[in-house]
Amino acid sequence: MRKIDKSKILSAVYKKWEEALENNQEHHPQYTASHRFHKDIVMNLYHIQGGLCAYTEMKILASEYDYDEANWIKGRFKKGKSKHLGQLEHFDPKLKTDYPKSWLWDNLFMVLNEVNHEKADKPTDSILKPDRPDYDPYELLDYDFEKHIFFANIKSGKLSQSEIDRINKMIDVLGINFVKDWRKKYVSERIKALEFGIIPDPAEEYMTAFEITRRNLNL
Amino acid sequence: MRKIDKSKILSAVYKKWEEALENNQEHHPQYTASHRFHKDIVMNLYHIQGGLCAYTEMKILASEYDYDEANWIKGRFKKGKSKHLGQLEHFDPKLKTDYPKSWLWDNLFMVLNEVNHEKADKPTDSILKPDRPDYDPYELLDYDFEKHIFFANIKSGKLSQSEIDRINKMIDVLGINFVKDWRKKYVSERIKALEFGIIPDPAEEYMTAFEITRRNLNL
Amino acid sequence: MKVSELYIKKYHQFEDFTLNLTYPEGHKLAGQPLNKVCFIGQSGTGKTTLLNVLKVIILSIKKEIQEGHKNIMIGQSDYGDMSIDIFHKNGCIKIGLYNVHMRNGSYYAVQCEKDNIVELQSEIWFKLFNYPSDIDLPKNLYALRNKAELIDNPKLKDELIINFENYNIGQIWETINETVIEDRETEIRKSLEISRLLKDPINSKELIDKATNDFRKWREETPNPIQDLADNYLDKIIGRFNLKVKTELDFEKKEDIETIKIQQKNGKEIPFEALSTGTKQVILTALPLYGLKPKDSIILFDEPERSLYPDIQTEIVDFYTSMAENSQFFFATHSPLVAASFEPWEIVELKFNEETGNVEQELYYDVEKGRHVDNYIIYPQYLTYDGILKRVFDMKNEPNNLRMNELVKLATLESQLKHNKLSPEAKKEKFEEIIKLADQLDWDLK
Amino acid sequence: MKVSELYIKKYHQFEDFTLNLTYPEGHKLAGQPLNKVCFIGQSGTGKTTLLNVLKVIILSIKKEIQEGHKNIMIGQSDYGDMSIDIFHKNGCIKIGLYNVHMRNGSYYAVQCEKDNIVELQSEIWFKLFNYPSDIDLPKNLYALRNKAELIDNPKLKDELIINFENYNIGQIWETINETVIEDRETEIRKSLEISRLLKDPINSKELIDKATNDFRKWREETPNPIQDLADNYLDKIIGRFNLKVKTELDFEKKEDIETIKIQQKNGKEIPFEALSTGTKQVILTALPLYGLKPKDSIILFDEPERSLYPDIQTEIVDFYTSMAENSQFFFATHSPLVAASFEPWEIVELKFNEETGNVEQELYYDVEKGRHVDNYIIYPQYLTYDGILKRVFDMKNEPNNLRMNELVKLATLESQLKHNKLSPEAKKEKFEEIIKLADQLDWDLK
Repeated sequence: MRKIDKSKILSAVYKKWEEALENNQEHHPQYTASHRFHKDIVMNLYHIQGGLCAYTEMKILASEYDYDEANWIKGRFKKGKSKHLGQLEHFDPKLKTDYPKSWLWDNLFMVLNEVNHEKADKPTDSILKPDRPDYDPYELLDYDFEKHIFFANIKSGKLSQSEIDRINKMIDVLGINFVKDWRKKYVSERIKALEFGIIPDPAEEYMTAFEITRRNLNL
Repeated sequence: MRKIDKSKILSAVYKKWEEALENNQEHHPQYTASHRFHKDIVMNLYHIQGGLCAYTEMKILASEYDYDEANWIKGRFKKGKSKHLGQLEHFDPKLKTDYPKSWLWDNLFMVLNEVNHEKADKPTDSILKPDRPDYDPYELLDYDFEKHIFFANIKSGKLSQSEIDRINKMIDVLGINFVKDWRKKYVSERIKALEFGIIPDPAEEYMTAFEITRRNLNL
Repeated sequence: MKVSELYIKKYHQFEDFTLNLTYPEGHKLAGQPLNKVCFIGQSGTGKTTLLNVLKVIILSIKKEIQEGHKNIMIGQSDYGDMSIDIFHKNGCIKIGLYNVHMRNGSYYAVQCEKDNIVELQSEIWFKLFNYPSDIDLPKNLYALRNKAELIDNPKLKDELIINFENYNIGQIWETINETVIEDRETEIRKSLEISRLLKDPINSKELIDKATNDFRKWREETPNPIQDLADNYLDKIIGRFNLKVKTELDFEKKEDIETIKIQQKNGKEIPFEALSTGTKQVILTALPLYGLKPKDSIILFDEPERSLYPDIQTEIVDFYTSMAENSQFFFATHSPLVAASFEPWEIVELKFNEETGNVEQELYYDVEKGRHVDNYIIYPQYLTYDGILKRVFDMKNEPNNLRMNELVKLATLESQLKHNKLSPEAKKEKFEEIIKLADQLDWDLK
Repeated sequence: MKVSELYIKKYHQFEDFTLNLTYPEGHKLAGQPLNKVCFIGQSGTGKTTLLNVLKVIILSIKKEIQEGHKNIMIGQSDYGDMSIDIFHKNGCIKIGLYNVHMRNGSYYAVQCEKDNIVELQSEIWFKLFNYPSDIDLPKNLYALRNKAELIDNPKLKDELIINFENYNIGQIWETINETVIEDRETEIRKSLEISRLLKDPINSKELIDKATNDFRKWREETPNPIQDLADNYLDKIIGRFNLKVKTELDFEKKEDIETIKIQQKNGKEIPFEALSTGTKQVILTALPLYGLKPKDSIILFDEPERSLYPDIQTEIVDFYTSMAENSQFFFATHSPLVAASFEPWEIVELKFNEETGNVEQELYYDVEKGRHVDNYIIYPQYLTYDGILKRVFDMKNEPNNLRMNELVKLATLESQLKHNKLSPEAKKEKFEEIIKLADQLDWDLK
């Protein structure tokens, strides 16, 4: 799970609306995919996330032209529907279901459909929240290149047992290992190439898994 | 497939009988498991093979006491039935079915039931015959520690393409990779132990796979 | 109540055969009867026979209790002595069928360890559901309504034995349908009442408002049975087939009220007879559990995987068991995907003992160390598909022999790339060949 | 003859649907019809529908040829226009069922591309076998002999359509049995002749020797049908169930001649009604193929995996196809083990197109590169069980979610062993914990 910087706002009209709600301490309207700002949020997140799922780093939006900056006019997204495999996800499910803050920018990410579905309303722990300012995947996560799964980073020796348990729990909740079979194929082929002295093209998805493995293997 | 030295004869009565047939150029009697020398041969082979299948090195006779030298009296095996998973196998099937030489010592091995069954009457090539004087598994075979299969040794650079093909063909015929799942478990655990600096007990089966892997990994 | 032990003295391939059906030591339910059991084993090892033995004993107990007979020949005597331990709220009791020799002759009779069974009735009573493997799925449900047999449709809710060897499973549909039709009729009646009020200009706004509010209140307070059926049961599973239960009441002709309808997710209605075998099976087998809401019951299920695509097979056990409160399920299956739903101690694997010709249970724990959760070796829930097929179903090697030859080919290519001296172009070519073959083999390059 | 293409204009979820049923470019049989085809896909995608469409067209063609009708309503017209390309020794021809509008009304009729079908009879004729998924297995074969229906037992050998929706599959047993009984009767007659000779001291040694030699010669030259049935067909597969066909003629009472008997490998006879569902199914479905020896036939088989243990599922396709010369088999299955018997181009995977709601074929080759063996991506025969379930049956992840949590636990333990500073004892203990968990997960330590 890469670190995500959500400061780049293209859907400015939505953001202004959201900030007004927050400043006035108003309840948000109920969450629905037909809300006028829904697509604006989705595409702004895709722009920020580079078309990848926020948790698994799987490519879920095929074309990068779909989230090109040129598609926003006066703070609103103007292009038609895009083909993608994602859903707008509320990191903390309580902020969605009780809907006082269903449209809070900080709580929203684009993730793979199945990951959102499996996560459902399980409670979350912000120890693994990709846009937290001090979130560092290389400090918190390790990648097992045999099982192709992420797990809490023990090798640094910096994490306590309770932090390790919290991280492993969140890896499960966020479904970070759900894509392991796809990730396995992608990462292995690139690592194998490196081992044979072939330089692969830059990774387009699963870059954290690839990078941790590269470091672990000193390649 | 380990090298096998068949010179140690405990079932001397059988061997004398076999040599007489050969010297007089007589046809052998038809092969049957109820023949009076059948058990003598089986147990002599188990003694020589250390209770392992000649081709796969799987342990197919549980107790080494069963083939102890003390069980032979005056050149005949005297103990009762043993529990084992093997069958008496004719390396060259033609020498069995046409039965001029069904009881030829040189052509007989003890192997895992299923391996004998799968091999059936497929033609053989003595390039992989475990008792051939110049047979050297480390020269002819390599072991892939990821797939846990034997394949022709390419790394030495000594084998021609046609030899490589003949060896791979015989690996299939002799069913050497049939036991890969059992072998995988056994060999991996021992290699893993070595990697962690733990010295495992001496291997009781699959020693060739273990030894090639140990050398390949410089452990 | 639940069964905590099954014993067969001698019947077919079973001889002095005891099944411990409790949770092992170290389990939070240690000593209590298993909530679900899965029989697996090669054809002919007797999975269906065990389901039948349970059925026969339970049917006999029912007969004994209902008719109060003692020492009377019940069922076939070729079953021989057999018994079950019944775990109920006040303890555990052994009840069985035994050959009894008395002065006036021999009997095959129900006997209870120490008490009179009839007296135990209140403590041990329960329903039995039996789903055989060859359930007859009606081709068309609508036609049923006209059949004479429906006139005698028993009140299934009151029956203690729901045995689909005898019942036509389509009858259940009718039973559930009754509540659905009743709800629809009420909704139509109420709608007509309101429109009658509206039609007449004499009625005051207050009257109309009150009627409208009453109607809304009724709908809020009265759960719509079809909505419950859809949301809580069927849609969860038939969603996989791109289907859902039609919950809206579209009234165009009177037939629209008469039955539960299935539609595609895009809204297109599918007539029942056009549904696939698998879909029909899931719907028809789930309905009796949904409609009759078993409690403290024993449910026998032979081959639940029939006609189902693998994804549904992995969910079907959870689906069925979620529908019965405090009940005990016995499944018999050939499906590794069904077996993956069970804890190690819930699986009863049957195997031929080649020496005796009898069938024995293959134990999944280290017998020397004892029946404790820590000593179990095989965990179907932790395994991959390969693991289940190889470790639980004893499959040797891969589904097809061709794979092995291709693996040797791949190892050879890799070794050539590693050890042969190749030009950069030849290297790249060989590497692409490796990638392609590895992909065909689904082999992850490491 | 074989079918090389199937076309459906509009029927249920199929619209403008074409199946290419030939071997692809680059295959040694390129362009020729597939010898076997396997339909797979989620419930409701129409596997059984495709088998039915093939059946309906072929039955209609048969009717047309036999009765010489032209433009006559045949079967249900709701099938709409559909056709098959028939590949026969003199070429390939399209025959279909079409809605035909003529001056005197509309018809649903069999039509042939250019020729009169009746004239093509000799070139395109063949038998059709249809095995539906819900074949009714008789509980007891012996009882059949007395049933009235047997009086009208058609000469199955002469029938062109063997459709087990209509035929009782038990009847076939009787047909094969006739040859077995005949052989047994001959052997008994000949034995009695010899013993009559031996009984009378007047007969010369030469005469007795000659009769003995004649007897031996007869047995050598006349294949014993029961031995052939056992060695070449049934024993291969029922051996898995610890069973074999009884080949010795033990005559104790006249019933011993009357039927084929099944016994355990240790010699114990098993009455037919005591055989398991899976065993009965294999025996009863194989017998028609064995007894009628199909040639140039089309054989439809829905859910051949029913009631079979995984090991038999991997062999069942080879088993059936080995029994029919130059025939074309169409299977529909939910079993990954059955699917592993097929080459990539022999599999027809059906999928819902969520936008149109129609069903389409999922192509296993790179469409841009073309239908050539080199461009196929999915090779079911090369895959592990995991590979087939994930790549062919689109299963996501493992059969049970619990596995993932345990894998994270294992990775954590390994990392602790590697990176934490542990005493040699703690190291050994951690290592044993790892070995135990890895074993439960069937994870090979690398």
